[in-house]
Amino acid sequence: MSEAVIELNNLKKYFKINIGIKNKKAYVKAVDGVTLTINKGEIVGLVGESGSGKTTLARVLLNLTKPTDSHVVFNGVNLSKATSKEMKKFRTEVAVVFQDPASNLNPRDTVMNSIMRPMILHGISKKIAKQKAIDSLELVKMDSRYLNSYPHQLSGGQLQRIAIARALVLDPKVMILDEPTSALDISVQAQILNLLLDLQESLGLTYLVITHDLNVIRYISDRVAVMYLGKLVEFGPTKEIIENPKHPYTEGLMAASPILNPHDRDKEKYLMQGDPGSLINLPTGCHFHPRCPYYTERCQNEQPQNIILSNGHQVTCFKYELFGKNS
Amino acid sequence: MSEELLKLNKLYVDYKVKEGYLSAVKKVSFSINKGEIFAIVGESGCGKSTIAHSILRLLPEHNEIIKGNIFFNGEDLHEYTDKQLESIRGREIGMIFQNPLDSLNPVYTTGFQVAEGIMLDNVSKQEAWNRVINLYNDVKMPDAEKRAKSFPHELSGGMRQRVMIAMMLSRTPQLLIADEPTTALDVTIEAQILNIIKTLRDEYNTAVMLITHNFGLVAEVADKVAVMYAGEVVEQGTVFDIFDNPKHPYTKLLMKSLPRKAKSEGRLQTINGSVPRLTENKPGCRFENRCPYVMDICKIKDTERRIVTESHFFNCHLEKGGE
Amino acid sequence: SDGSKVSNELAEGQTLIIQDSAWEGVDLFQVSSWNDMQCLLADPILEKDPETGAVLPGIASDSQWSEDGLTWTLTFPEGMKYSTGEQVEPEDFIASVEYGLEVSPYADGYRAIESMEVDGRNVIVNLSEYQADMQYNFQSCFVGLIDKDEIDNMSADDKLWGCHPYGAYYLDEYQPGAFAILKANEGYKTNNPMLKNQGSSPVKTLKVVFTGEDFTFAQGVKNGDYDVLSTVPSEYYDELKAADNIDIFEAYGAEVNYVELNMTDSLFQDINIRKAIIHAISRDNLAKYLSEFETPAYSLVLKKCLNYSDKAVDYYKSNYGYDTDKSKQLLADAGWKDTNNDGFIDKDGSNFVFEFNCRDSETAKKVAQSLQIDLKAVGIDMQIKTQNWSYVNQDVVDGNFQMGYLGLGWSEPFLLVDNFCNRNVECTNPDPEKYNEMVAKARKTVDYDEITEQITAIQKKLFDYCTIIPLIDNNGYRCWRSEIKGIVHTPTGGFYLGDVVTDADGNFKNVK
Amino acid sequence: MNDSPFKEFLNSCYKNRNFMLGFIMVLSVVIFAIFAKQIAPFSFDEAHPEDILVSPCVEYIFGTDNMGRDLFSRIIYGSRITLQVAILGAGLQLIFGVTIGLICGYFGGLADRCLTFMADLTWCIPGMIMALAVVTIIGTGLTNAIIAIAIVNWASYARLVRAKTMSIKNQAFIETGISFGEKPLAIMTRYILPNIVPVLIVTVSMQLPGTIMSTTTLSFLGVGSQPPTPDWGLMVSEGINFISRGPWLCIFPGLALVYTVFGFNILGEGLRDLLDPRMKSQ
Amino acid sequence: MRDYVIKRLGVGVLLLFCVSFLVFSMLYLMPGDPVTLMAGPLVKVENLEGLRHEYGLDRPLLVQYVDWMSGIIFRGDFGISYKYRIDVWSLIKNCIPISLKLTITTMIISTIVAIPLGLMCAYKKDSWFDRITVNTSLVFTAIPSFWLAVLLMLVFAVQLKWLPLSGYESWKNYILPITTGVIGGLASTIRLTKSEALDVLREKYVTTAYAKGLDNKTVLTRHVLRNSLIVITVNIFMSLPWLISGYIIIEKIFGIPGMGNLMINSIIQQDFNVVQACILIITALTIICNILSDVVLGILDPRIRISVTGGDK
Ligand SMILES: Nc1ncnc2c1ncn2[C@@H]1O[C@H](COP(=O)(O)OP(=O)(O)OP(=O)(O)O)[C@@H](O)[C@H]1O
Ligand SMILES: Nc1ncnc2c1ncn2[C@@H]1O[C@H](COP(=O)(O)OP(=O)(O)OP(=O)(O)O)[C@@H](O)[C@H]1O
Ligand SMILES: [Mg+2]
Ligand SMILES: [Mg+2]
Repeated sequence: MSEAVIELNNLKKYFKINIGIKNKKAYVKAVDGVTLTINKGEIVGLVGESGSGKTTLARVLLNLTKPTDSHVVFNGVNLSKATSKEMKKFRTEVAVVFQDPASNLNPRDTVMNSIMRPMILHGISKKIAKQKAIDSLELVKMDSRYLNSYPHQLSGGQLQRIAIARALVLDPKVMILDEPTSALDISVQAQILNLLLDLQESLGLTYLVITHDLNVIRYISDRVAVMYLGKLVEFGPTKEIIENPKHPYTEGLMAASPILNPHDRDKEKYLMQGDPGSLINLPTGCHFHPRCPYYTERCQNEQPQNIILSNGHQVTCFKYELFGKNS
Repeated sequence: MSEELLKLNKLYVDYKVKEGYLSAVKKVSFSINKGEIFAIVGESGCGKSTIAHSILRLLPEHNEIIKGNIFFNGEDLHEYTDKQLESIRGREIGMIFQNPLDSLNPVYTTGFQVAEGIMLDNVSKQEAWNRVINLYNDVKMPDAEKRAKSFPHELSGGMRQRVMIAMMLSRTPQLLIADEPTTALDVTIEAQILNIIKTLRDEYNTAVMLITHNFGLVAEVADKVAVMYAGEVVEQGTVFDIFDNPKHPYTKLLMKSLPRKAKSEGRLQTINGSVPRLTENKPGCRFENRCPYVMDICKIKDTERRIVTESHFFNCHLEKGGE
Repeated sequence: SDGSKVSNELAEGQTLIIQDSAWEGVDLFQVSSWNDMQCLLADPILEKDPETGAVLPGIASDSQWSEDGLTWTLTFPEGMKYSTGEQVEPEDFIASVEYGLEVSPYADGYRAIESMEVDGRNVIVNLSEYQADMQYNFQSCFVGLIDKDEIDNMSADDKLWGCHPYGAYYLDEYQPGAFAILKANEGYKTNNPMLKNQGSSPVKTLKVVFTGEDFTFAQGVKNGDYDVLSTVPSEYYDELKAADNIDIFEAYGAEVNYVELNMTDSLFQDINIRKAIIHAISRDNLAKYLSEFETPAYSLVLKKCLNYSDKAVDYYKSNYGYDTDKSKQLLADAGWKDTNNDGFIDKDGSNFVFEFNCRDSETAKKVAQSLQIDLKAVGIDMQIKTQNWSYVNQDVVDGNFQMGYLGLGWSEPFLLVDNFCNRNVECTNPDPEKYNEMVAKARKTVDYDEITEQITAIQKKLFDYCTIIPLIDNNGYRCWRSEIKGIVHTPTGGFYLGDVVTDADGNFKNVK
Repeated sequence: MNDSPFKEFLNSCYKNRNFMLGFIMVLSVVIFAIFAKQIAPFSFDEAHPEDILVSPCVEYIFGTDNMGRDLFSRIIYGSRITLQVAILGAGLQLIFGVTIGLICGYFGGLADRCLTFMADLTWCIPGMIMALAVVTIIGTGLTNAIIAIAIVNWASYARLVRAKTMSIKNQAFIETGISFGEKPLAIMTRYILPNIVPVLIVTVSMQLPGTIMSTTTLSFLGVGSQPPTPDWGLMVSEGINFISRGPWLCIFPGLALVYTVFGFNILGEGLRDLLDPRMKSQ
Repeated sequence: MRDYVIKRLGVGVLLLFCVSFLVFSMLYLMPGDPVTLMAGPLVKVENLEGLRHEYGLDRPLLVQYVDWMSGIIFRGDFGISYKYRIDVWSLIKNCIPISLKLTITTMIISTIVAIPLGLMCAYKKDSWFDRITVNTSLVFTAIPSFWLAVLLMLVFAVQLKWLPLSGYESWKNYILPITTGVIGGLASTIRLTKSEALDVLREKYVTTAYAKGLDNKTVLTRHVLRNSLIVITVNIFMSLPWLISGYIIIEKIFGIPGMGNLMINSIIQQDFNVVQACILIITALTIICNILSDVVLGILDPRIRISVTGGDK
């Protein structure tokens, strides 16, 4: 197997919140015991309903917020114990692009300044930085005449390219993309997706792509992780997850995912019932049990363990206990 | 089934803006038959909501100029007074919006807000309330009685959208305009809502004008589809016409840019360039700057309607569309 | 509130409305200030003839001094009643004076009293030594009578607003900071020969109003909202004098307004600098901005005071008069010259600039600005800082000032000279021991002219210190609506309502 | 689109009626202040003892006061005081408010709670009384009055900056900044501050009239500017005593104040229209 | 709700303590002391020490504070006024009704005038009515209340003699002060109503209400007015304590012995106990109004009843 870039073992991130005017203390278990490995050069997709903790996971990975429990291991280095030199290396090697193109760039900075800023911070001279900025714009297939524009003068697709260009200037090894296309039109989305794939291939990058669009995931990723209410419920190769989902939630998700072919519309489909729960009021036992068609009493009381099936396919459901081994 | 309910005839909508006029909708004509789900798709800003709002004269800022005709059951809504239009709204045509939280008044219970519409038909309070509970059951609202007494913020996004649907179907209108009804919702909830719309259409024979930018939705539920680009309808046909046999270069390219496959099967098609500003009302095809088949005439002359089949047409100077 | 209800019920035309500044209490011994209008509540033991200064009967019908000035006999006739109905007894006088010696801030004025005894309706007072200012104090409002029972049985706090001194009126209702309602004492009797009616007052109700701004008072008395203004705001003197429905009268003798220079301040350590400032001040310029109301002063003990002497004035005029050349010369000698031509003199690179700590009254501000102009003429930059008088007073007491503007209203010299250099000895008095010796000596002197001599000498000494500069003689004025007939008033502040003409209904307005 | 944003902004300024009117009014005050010496026929403290309380006439177009000073000249010079109040007042409040608001908003936690508490505290005490107390402690005078008003008013800026900081802090571009190694100080000054500048400009211009008004009120009460400073508030308070003999003493300084404050008001209104993002997006 | 109110009251009490301590130490910092004021200029300096001791003013700050505070808490005793020589509470007790009478009348009148105006401005945005109202109210805000008070006096009391110049006994006395107050406060209420109503008019649920088929009147009253009134009432409510201090100048000029006048005179004359007590009372009033307005808001606006605030742990 190829080498792991990012390793998470039972990672947790809880937020303390106050509920209501009574200020009752409670925890939001936004990331609750996620175990995940991202290998070099692969594209991992992360899907899940809104509020399931995807962005939080990304923020923990980026060390923007401290995990409540466990830690992120990057290239073998435990980030919670990293020296400032290691940290600096981490900062150059991992880059991020967020969902909303407009909020990705400082509205008061020119494109040029925005792109040059990381390089200047890491001690690259202005002249070289400028050249690199022009080069990186070229890389994302944009004209360098945009360098002196302000974000509000550009379209969403252009902004997203610039955000990607900036992420690239420090020659990162890993890119975390939090919903990079969901705010874009279809025609622009295709451009960005292609661009990302091209870059990955030519530069040998590793991606963690967060999205709720299963069609995008299917198109872009090698492996898919599915989150539900802070827990990783399934993780495995894309093809397998799309065609043969194991976890009942993944099953429902796949079924609900919009088809892009009207001829499939009359196929009998399994429609998942109920609303996604809220992280504030978590169900007992398996978080999914209130919506699960297969739930047993056990699901109500006990939390299922992560089960590793063949092919590195992970699933967190009692149904598969017989087939795999607990991690 | 093929009775014509709503017909737009050469509808133009111009917004008055700082620089002059913004032509948000240009020469749009189509018709919706009773009981059919008619989808309008297009990328953001292409004028979909504008069409929807101008039908019921609900454009918020009162800074628009509407030209053309809107026939509803053969009557020109354009000639209706505000008062007459009030009797159309809700009773003949219902309308639901993208974000169901914004669309409900936070200080009243959801049940009251639904009942409020029902009571316009001189229905007693009690009777209205009973109807509300029934409607809630119709839209598969769990725990209908309790939910009717809840305030909007106490409900989840999906439930709020159910309230909106119940509200707008409460007076059994003939047409339901749904402006991106599921964009703010998760896919699993989206599927549930779509299912409800479909069932209710079957039950009440309500026509639905579904506005969306999500081709997945269109493929899932629409009977007919109008594809819009920059204020114009570029192609219209049955859902199968559009997906299987797109004619207009824009539609064609768009279909190929949908992520329908995996990366191993090859890259997606892309459309270069960007949408033009719609400020000046100059003639010509609005897709001209991005079209791979562009000709000189495209820049100076408005497009022509090319009929493919009875139900399928597109607007282009190319007789056969992009091949 | 019930207060306003009561006052609404007050009959118009039968209630006299008086404006006054706020009171501190009705117990004349405990308070530190006692407005003239409060004399309606408490008569002094003796009155004084405004013309001759002679002693007139007050509560006491008779007053006799022994030759040596150490024994004093006062007579309290029968038939005078407090508003409580109790009769005035000689014992009350002893109790009152003893109480005063204990609590009054002005007890120094009769500190020499050694013992007192009752003899029939008389009280015999024995002094340890002669005290020149004592009789003045017994003619003033700070010594009156309170029933012995009240003195003995009420706590000091209760007495402050709850006791009943002997006077023509008693306090019926009081709203702090707003108003007081006074009712006539029906058992009142006076021996004051200035009044024809020596019994109870014909004006049965008074309302004394405390809140308001000067201009509302001035307008109000013209409009008829007020009947009497206890003090005429100086800015309105001319206006009210010109009004034909207003009678205006001089009300109290002497308020000297003066400037203190802080000799510990580095600028004013040099006596020649202080002298230069004194010579730069033109009282004639000052007079141009002032009304008839205020006149320039050249001495500290003013004309209307006891022991006034022209000699002090002459001395001042000839030694410390207006003389800019001299002033400039003195400054130049001390090294102050305008080297950078900015109009102000400077030394070691900084201008001659100081702060003038000034009360925030209109007259004071005018004075300050006039001084500013005068001083600018010799190149001194005087900055004005206005404050409520209490802060100015405080700053001077604390020595936290450069030049301060103060005023003292008292027509007897001892309290004045005590005050001038003793409020802040370090800052203003270079020679306190000698000075106090002179004062003490004068105080023990029996002969009036002799006292005057000594007081003049003390004043000259003060002038020579160059820390105290007399500026203004501030005349007080009082006014009332002309339609009210029969108010008895004295230029020294006496204000009596006993002779007011009323009709059968008790109306005093427009009575023929 | 190709226009420089600045030119575009100027253009829209030009079209905004409120802004232009306010701008002209404020500009005129500024001109009076700068050229006071040239415009005013007399100096502000030149007394004419022989011309006391002269009603408006050819020589003294606004009349004279109780020291025989030309009211017109005093009003002209007074514009300097008012502008000084405006600039110094706004500056002080901004410095206090922005620094504290930024730090508390960005770091949150204890400092933030202290700030909120302090702001609540100052909010509870009536402003004028607090200002009076502060002036009494630090001494009367115009500068001190300005400081007192700043002490009373900083909290509203701090609150605003804090709220804005907290909302901007969570935006993606900040997190991206941190993800490539920006330090907190740089985040605050390079990322957050520039983004709240427009709101600050609007707030300053909306609050300025209030600042002028409160400071003038302090002068009116006698604890601000000291005589013979031609502060308009002080002039009104001195004029009150001559209300029947010389009403002009009250009327003209008051009018000057109303003119200036209205100018700032309407300028602020115009600026808000120009800079408020919601208005702009339409 | 009950727990919430109790908690808020707790915080309020804490706040009160802090305010009281702040004010106490601030006044302590002030130059001078009340005894000099009490004594007057004629009393000899040596005699002051005794007084100072008698009033306990020579003790350390903290001791004085604790003493003063415990007086208030256990005996309802705010100390005595050095100027009026009377206990502070009986001084203030007369002022409160006067101030409340003034402020509440002002509040009611300006609300009654401003809300319809503001609503009309929002509904007819950019019409001439809107422009005139908004500009007039802008002019109003530019008028300093002290000047307006003087002008009104000049015209109505001095020149025309229609109304009394000062005093507070009859309703006539209140006309000018209230007019001054209303004119001063009108603009902000109009502006608030307008912007609030405009915000609501922009809301999607208003469009929904129209889409339901409701007529204009119903939408405006049931949906727009009701929703904007929430913020407006709460704001007006919360401004009550501010109004009291806003009346300082007006009370002073018109010679009305309310809280404002009392406070300003006391501060000028170093009557510290009175200042402290007044500030404490106004603070308490502010806190209570705040809590009340939260409660009212909670009742009027169901969204408030549940709210989640987060913090990074
Ligand atoms: N700083 C925070 N404090 C408290 N709660 C938080 C915080 N950040 C996130 N949460 C909560 O954590 C949960 C997960 O949030 P997160 O943003 O990670 O979800 P997501 O899967 O990215 O959702 P989406 O698809 O909507 O972006 C949510 O319920 C959110 O409210
Ligand atoms: N009130 C308005 N005034 C001026 N321009 C407007 C107004 N409303 C919409 N527009 C413009 O009209 C065009 C069409 O807007 P519309 O909202 O109809 O698009 P849409 O297709 O619904 O987009 P989306 O998918 O983002 O909802 C856009 O360019 C928009 O900016
Ligand atoms: Mg997210
Ligand atoms: Mg839309």
